[in-house]
Amino acid sequence: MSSNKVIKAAFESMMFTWGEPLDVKLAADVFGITSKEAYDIFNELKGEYDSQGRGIRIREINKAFQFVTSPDVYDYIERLCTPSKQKKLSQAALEVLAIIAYKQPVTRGEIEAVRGIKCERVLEGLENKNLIEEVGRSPGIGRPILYGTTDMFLRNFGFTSINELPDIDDIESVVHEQDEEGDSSQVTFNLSQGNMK
Amino acid sequence: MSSNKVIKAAFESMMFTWGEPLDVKLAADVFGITSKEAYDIFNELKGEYDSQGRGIRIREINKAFQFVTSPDVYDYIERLCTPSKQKKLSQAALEVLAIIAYKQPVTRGEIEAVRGIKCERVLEGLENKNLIEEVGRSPGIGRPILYGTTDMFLRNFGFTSINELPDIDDIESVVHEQDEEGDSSQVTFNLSQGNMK
Amino acid sequence: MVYKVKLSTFEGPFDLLVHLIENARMSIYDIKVSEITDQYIQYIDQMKKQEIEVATEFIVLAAALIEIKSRMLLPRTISGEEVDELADPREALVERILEYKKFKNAAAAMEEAEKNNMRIFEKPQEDITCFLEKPDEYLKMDINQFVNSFNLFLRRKQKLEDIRKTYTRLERQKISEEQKIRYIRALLHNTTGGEITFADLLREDESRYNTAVTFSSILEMAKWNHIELSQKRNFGPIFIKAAGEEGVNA
Repeated sequence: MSSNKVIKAAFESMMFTWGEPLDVKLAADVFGITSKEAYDIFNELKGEYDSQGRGIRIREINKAFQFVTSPDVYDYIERLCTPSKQKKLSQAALEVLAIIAYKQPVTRGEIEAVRGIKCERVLEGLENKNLIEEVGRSPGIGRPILYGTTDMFLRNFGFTSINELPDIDDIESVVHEQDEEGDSSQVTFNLSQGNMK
Repeated sequence: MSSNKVIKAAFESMMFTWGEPLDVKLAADVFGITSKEAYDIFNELKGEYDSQGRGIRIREINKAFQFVTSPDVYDYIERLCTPSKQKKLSQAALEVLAIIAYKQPVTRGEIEAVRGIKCERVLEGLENKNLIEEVGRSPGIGRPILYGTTDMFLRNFGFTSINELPDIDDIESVVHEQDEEGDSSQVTFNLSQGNMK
Repeated sequence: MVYKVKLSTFEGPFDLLVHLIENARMSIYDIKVSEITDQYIQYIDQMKKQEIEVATEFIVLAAALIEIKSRMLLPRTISGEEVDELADPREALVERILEYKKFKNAAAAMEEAEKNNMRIFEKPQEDITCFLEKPDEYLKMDINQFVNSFNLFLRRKQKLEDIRKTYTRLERQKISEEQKIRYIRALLHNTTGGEITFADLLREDESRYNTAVTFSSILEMAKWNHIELSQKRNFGPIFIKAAGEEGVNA
């Protein structure tokens, strides 16, 4: 049986080599330990990096762990280079994604009922970005497709698991501050009532 | 002026993002410090990783620094990254293996008598796969090799002893008849006409 | 009063409606339907004027608003009994607006999460091709599969044995030594000169079994002095001749 220290060192280099989130089960198998044991060791390691305020951190995505840079030192990385970034999602895509994230598994009909507008193309776009996926069929008429979010969604939004999404009923207060900021950045084409006649 | 701790954290994430060896001069410029100062900080950081016995280390290549995995944990990385391929035994190999498992120790002649077909190559294959091994010599004519199953064979099924193999009732009867048949077919008519006068 | 309306593409009819309500600083729970409906229709007209394609869904909500507006004009309570049935016509609308707002807020929170997440970077996977080229081969052996395949083999073997046993029995029944002796005796009797060769007896069936039975039969007959055997040289033909009285009688 390998010592805790050896396993931690191995997990570090395994995560580094793997790049992608490293599945706990996969890592556990290398040592012949249980997933639960491996999970605890990963979390211990993650805690060490956090408490030491390191420039690289460990993040969890749905029972998988990955080395990433600390957001605290973003400015320095940006000064060094311009790493390629994912494109931000459109407002429509964000709304549809939010409905899926909170209501999953959910049909297209249910999503459209909330927004009052069709969303076929938005769904297609989100599926192509691998942020949502079909998770089954509803037992209802026509057996419509049920959608759910993917691990890529968690990864792109920095959520550990779907349970970690902010409580939807508490969001309002958080968002109100946001809204003001949002308004200014959204300025597009301001019509006064006079113009509209 | 940034604190030593912040610079170290930034260097970590810069090396991580950069991938290639990060030039000391380049890193120094981000903070507006001298290359000498940056070099010292890199070396300090490198020392920390070494002394803590981490799974990732910092290596210097001609005034440039880079994160690499520790050679101490190479075996684990190898185990993680090496894909495994499942191989299945052929029907012939399974049969021969079963005969050996249930009748061991057994000679090739006895196996061939049961199967009615030669099995030299199959035996070779099973031996190469470390599923069977020579366990001695029969006292019979020509002192033929006796075969038995290996620990590897038991491990494959998670057995600790050969007695854990499931019972097969008919095996004795079938194999027994086989033996008699073999005997009778061997009777040859040894009288030459010359002997008869 | 002068107020501003953003002429941007709204994410849907509810997005526009929520915007108008918030802009007018109205309580969602007490929407001035008449005022909002007018503004909503004005906005759509404006979009049309600007040659922005207006999705049908916007028109559908406009119609719904007009309907609510007209129902609001009806007296709310006629008699005490019917109060329940004549609930606030805005109720369903308010519910939908609240539901939409909930997810609009969630989307905003997610946008923030996305923005924060963009401040961190992953690294690509290291080059692991050297490991991929030599996969670990391991044997997939299932005990049931192992036993099943052996049982299958046993059954096949058993069947083969049964067939072989029947076949052997039939052959043995066909020619016994007694039958053979009777046959040889008859043959000698019907042969002029009363002499035949061993080869003559095998002309019809040269199988090992027949050869053995025939041979042991003539030995048996020789033992009882029923025939005489002679061979002129090693490996030469064996001559069989009826002996003694029997031969003479024949």
